[in-house]
Amino acid sequence: MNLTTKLNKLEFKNPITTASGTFGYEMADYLDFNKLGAIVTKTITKDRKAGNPSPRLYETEWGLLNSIGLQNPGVEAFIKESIPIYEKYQTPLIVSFSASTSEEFMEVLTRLETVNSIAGYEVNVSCPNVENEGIAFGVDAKVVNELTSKLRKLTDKELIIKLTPNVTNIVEIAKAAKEGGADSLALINTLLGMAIDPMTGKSRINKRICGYSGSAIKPVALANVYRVAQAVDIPILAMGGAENYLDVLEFLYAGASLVAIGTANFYNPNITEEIIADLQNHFDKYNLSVDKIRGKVL
Amino acid sequence: MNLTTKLNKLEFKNPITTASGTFGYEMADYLDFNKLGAIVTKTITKDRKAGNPSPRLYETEWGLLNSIGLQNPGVEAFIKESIPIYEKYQTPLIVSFSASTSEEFMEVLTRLETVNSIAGYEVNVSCPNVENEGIAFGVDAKVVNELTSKLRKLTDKELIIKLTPNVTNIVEIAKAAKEGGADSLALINTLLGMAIDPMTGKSRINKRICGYSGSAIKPVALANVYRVAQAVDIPILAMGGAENYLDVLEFLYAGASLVAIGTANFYNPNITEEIIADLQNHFDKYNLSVDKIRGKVL
Amino acid sequence: MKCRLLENKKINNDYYLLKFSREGINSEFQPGQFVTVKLPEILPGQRLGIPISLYQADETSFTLFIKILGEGTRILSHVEKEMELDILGPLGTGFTLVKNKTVLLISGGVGYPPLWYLKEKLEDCQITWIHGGKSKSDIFPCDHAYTEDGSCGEKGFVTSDLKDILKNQKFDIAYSCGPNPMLKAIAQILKEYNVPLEVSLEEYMACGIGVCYGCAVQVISDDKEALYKRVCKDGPVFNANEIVWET
Amino acid sequence: MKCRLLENKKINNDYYLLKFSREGINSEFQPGQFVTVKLPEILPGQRLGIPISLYQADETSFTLFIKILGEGTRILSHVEKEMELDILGPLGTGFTLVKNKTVLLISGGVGYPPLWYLKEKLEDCQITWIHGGKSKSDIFPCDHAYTEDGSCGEKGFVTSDLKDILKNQKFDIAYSCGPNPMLKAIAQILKEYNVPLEVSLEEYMACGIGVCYGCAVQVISDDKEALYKRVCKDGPVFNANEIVWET
Ligand SMILES: Cc1cc2nc3c(=O)[nH]c(=O)nc-3n(C[C@H](O)[C@H](O)[C@H](O)COP(=O)(O)OP(=O)(O)OC[C@H]3O[C@@H](n4cnc5c(N)ncnc54)[C@H](O)[C@@H]3O)c2cc1C
Ligand SMILES: Cc1cc2nc3c(=O)[nH]c(=O)nc-3n(C[C@H](O)[C@H](O)[C@H](O)COP(=O)(O)OP(=O)(O)OC[C@H]3O[C@@H](n4cnc5c(N)ncnc54)[C@H](O)[C@@H]3O)c2cc1C
Ligand SMILES: Cc1cc2nc3c(=O)[nH]c(=O)nc-3n(C[C@H](O)[C@H](O)[C@H](O)COP(=O)(O)O)c2cc1C
Ligand SMILES: Cc1cc2nc3c(=O)[nH]c(=O)nc-3n(C[C@H](O)[C@H](O)[C@H](O)COP(=O)(O)O)c2cc1C
Ligand code: FES
Ligand code: FES
Repeated sequence: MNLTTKLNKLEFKNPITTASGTFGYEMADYLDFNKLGAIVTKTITKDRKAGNPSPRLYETEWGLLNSIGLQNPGVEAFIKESIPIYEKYQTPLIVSFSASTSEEFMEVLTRLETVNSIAGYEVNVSCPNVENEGIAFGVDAKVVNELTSKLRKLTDKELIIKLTPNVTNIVEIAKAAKEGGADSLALINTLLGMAIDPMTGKSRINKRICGYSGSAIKPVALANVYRVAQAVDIPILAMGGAENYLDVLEFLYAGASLVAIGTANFYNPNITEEIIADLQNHFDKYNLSVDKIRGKVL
Repeated sequence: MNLTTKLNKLEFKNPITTASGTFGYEMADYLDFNKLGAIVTKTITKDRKAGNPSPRLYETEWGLLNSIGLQNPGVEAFIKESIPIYEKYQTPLIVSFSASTSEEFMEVLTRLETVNSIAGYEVNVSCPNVENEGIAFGVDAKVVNELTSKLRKLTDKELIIKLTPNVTNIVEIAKAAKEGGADSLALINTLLGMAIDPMTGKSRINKRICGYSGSAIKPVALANVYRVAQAVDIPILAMGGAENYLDVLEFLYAGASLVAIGTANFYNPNITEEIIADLQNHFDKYNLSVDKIRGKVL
Repeated sequence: MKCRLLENKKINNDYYLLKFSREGINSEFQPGQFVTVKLPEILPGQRLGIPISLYQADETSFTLFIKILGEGTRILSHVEKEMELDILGPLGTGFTLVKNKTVLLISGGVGYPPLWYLKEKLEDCQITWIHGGKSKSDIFPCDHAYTEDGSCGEKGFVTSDLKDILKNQKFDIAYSCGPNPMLKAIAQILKEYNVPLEVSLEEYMACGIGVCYGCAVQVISDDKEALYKRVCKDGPVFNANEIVWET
Repeated sequence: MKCRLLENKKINNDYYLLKFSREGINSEFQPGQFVTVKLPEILPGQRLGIPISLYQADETSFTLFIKILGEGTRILSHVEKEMELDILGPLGTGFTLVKNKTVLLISGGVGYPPLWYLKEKLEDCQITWIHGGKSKSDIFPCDHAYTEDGSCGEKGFVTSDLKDILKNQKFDIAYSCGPNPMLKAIAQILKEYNVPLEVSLEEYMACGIGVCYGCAVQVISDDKEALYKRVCKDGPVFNANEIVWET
């Protein structure tokens, strides 16, 4: 059986990709990028971002806390250093980017549009909007709608809006993104989390409130994917705690077209390749296809 | 060292209580209720509620999904059958109640006010508000504020508003509850979750979208408790994945005055007693008190 | 309660007998009651106790009869002698015990153990036991055995010849335990023949002691609203007439 | 990469030597580099690989020197011969290797292992090694030993007599590994005496291969914005002058 799947404008040889920020070309020694359905790169911004002070990481009982602060070299350095490396692979390249003003979002996209090898974009709207008291873009339907339409005008490529789960009504935000012209949606970004050393009272993470990911958040991710899939008819790139082919099947049944592996890459940098192989066996054994099960939860 | 702690109007001999819906008098064979700091009972409503069809439970990798649907015998039966049992214990009794209209909330409270042995109330605002398109009371600051003030007028006892984490800005809701006259806040209720059998595509839970609890949600609970404690100066009854004395210390450092044990009761019905003993040893060893560490995260 | 494993006896690749010391457990063990067993280690999705019916009990011990279904029961089947496991019980409401009656027992697969213990406790009764399963390895001592693949006893289901059996013999009461669809079919047939039936049900459980209301089974109610009972506390044994069988 | 444990040697209650087969690992092992070791089982909060420096390596094996700090290292200390563990490495950027120099090594506690391997690889160097720890069990072969409780060697810290040593002898280069406060103190003193210093740092890690940017250490930057490097990829060895030490 074949594993092919689609977003709105892009086709993929299998439904497995990498979650932004948990993948980089440094993994080439451990993973054959050509095996992946797609590559999603770490979020970049217009100028280089320093990121947050350490500690930036803490492994909780069942997940991972992170506070990277979008450290990245900026769009120019990314185009100069990273793009040529990814161009060596046939796998569709989806570039994640973010900004603190809609102006800046547009500037970054305009610059990325000059790079032909980019297949699509994942817009990370989970970061503070300086034009709106630093409240994240992604929590306000109107803001998401306006930003999406502005970006839509600048590109014909697959435009994926990545949603944050830290909202009252993710369906409303999803609809706003679609009406703004999004081709597809990515969800979920990390939950807000925290951990404290009970012996010292010290926060495990320098910035205290941080992002929570990994297996522990899978049920939350599934609930969000299912609710959005039921209400909005554009393809979904799902992520949130997926770490084996059974998890991937859950997300497909919930309504996802593509599934990104994030935190699990840290447990095993070859995991996406292994999941693709397991998925192939499963599809062959039960003669399934992504279309046959997508959104078909009973 | 003593373990005493307080909410606004109530004093407790230790900071350990039970999370609503995870405790019942049936546990008396396994647990000495007089050892608890407080007892919080399962949410009751005006009339009996049937609850949801099975399956209502599923244990995920790192937490628990539930969809009980507030099954309860109604306030009258509760007062007749449960209250007399709890009256046998010295432990302060906090009764959780809910409703689908503010009218009904008031009716239930009015009825409960006739029972002297009740020390305080935990108002569960996580359920659908029929006057507001079935959107949960707890997600709308204005609704929470109005409901709280209405209830405030009906009682002088400790009035605890229990918040849901499934909102964009829990701090805003917490402030609304305080301004409405809440003595204290309880958080967090369950996250929205889902699980699917990857082999059959069948939802693990009849109602599909359900409540997610247990160890997996602890980092989310800590983040919410910390953010609310920083912004709102009324006491917090915290819950969410606490299952040992170290978890309890985390919540105290984050800003909680009292910590409820929920899902962990299902792993061991005696766990609250064990946690209290461990906490006593810890406080003695390092000569701590709740006041010394509450909200003192570094 | 920590219970020490006295013996782990393999019956076949799927079924094991686990005999525990009942030291410290004073309440008596009733047929139809169950215990919940916690695994010795913390495993993903395996932290709740596993509900298992009583297969046997005496003054010093109680015995469980488990089928390997998934990871949890697989690990239980590997537990070694002298190991101590966290066990809660006996839990729930068991079967009604009768004397001097003609009794029909019908079990499917892992529904066998509770009926075995019941059989031991039925005094001076004339008992007929029908047992069925997928295949040979699911069959244990009984009067009429059925397997879906015909590898042992008759090929078919426990209900295949039930009506004939009922025509030829009058029963005062029947007890059954097995998958819900089987119980539902049996309930319908026994109703026709006016044989009172007690069934032992299974539901997903969290607390096992009646506090969480997670193990709901719908029962007949007079008012229009549905009524659910707790399998762990009000059951697992119910009068078949009470149950609203899922369609 | 699955690596087979060839030997597990207990040094004392806190320290163990784990020798693994390097079969399948072709890249050479540089002093200062590390590996990440995954535990053989899934444990709460213990799913990430544990970063451990190289203590020794040859054509057929590599050896780790671990101190039991928490649950993860405790389990590693119990791993038995012939067992296969998931290991990633060698990872990171190691020490600069010099020849015919007078070299100063300063280690604290579990900072000892990387310097041991470095020492082996330094050709024709005249080496002075200062090592310190809390107490006797933290002390291993060296030229000057210090313990906080005085139970072995001098009572005090590795920095206690450092200035005197530097006054009496000229060093071409120094290497150090240990807790950050110690490294910071050493860096300040060696700067006074114009001795170039390479330090091996520790940070909490997730990927261990430079992807997640979780293991950040602040380094000196020309523009006003802070600059962070990755301990796992750009390090763990850095030129001490580069580091912005936390105050
Ligand atoms: C009252 C009662 C009595 C039982 N008596 C026996 C017995 O005597 N012998 C025996 O072998 N089995 C018995 N079972 C079934 C046994 O509990 C399940 O086979 C076991 O939980 C499977 O766990 P697992 O980890 O091996 O499989 P899993 O793969 O975890 O689950 C397989 C199936 O077991 C059921 N199950 C899983 N967890 C639970 C839970 N917490 N509560 C209830 N059901 C669950 C679910 O339907 C699930 O689909 C009984 C169950 C109940 C409710
Ligand atoms: C580059 C590097 C080289 C190291 N070399 C050695 C060595 O040769 N021998 C040795 O005994 N130890 C070494 N360590 C330290 C070792 O990694 C920790 O002691 C170990 O992770 C503790 O894990 P634990 O589960 O036993 O303790 P835990 O209780 O889990 O953690 C104790 C402390 O270890 C640190 N730690 C925990 N998890 C991680 C992680 N994922 N990444 C980094 N630090 C973590 C944290 O500071 C934590 O407070 C090295 C660490 C690094 C970063
Ligand atoms: C260390 C780390 C860094 C991340 N960086 C980004 C990022 O730069 N941009 C982004 O959109 N999401 C980022 N994420 C979120 C992931 O892409 C993903 O949405 C989330 O982790 C849930 O998936 P998972 O549970 O499989 O990790 C990051 C996650 C982690 C753990
Ligand atoms: C089975 C179950 C039933 C619950 N019932 C209620 C309830 O009736 N009212 C309520 O306010 N919260 C209810 N909760 C939520 C808990 O009180 C608690 O807020 C939540 O589970 C988080 O705590 P925990 O992770 O320690 O379980 C229930 C939780 C579970 C698991
Ligand atoms: S399992 Fe909790 S009430 Fe039955
Ligand atoms: S641990 Fe991921 S970049 Fe260093």
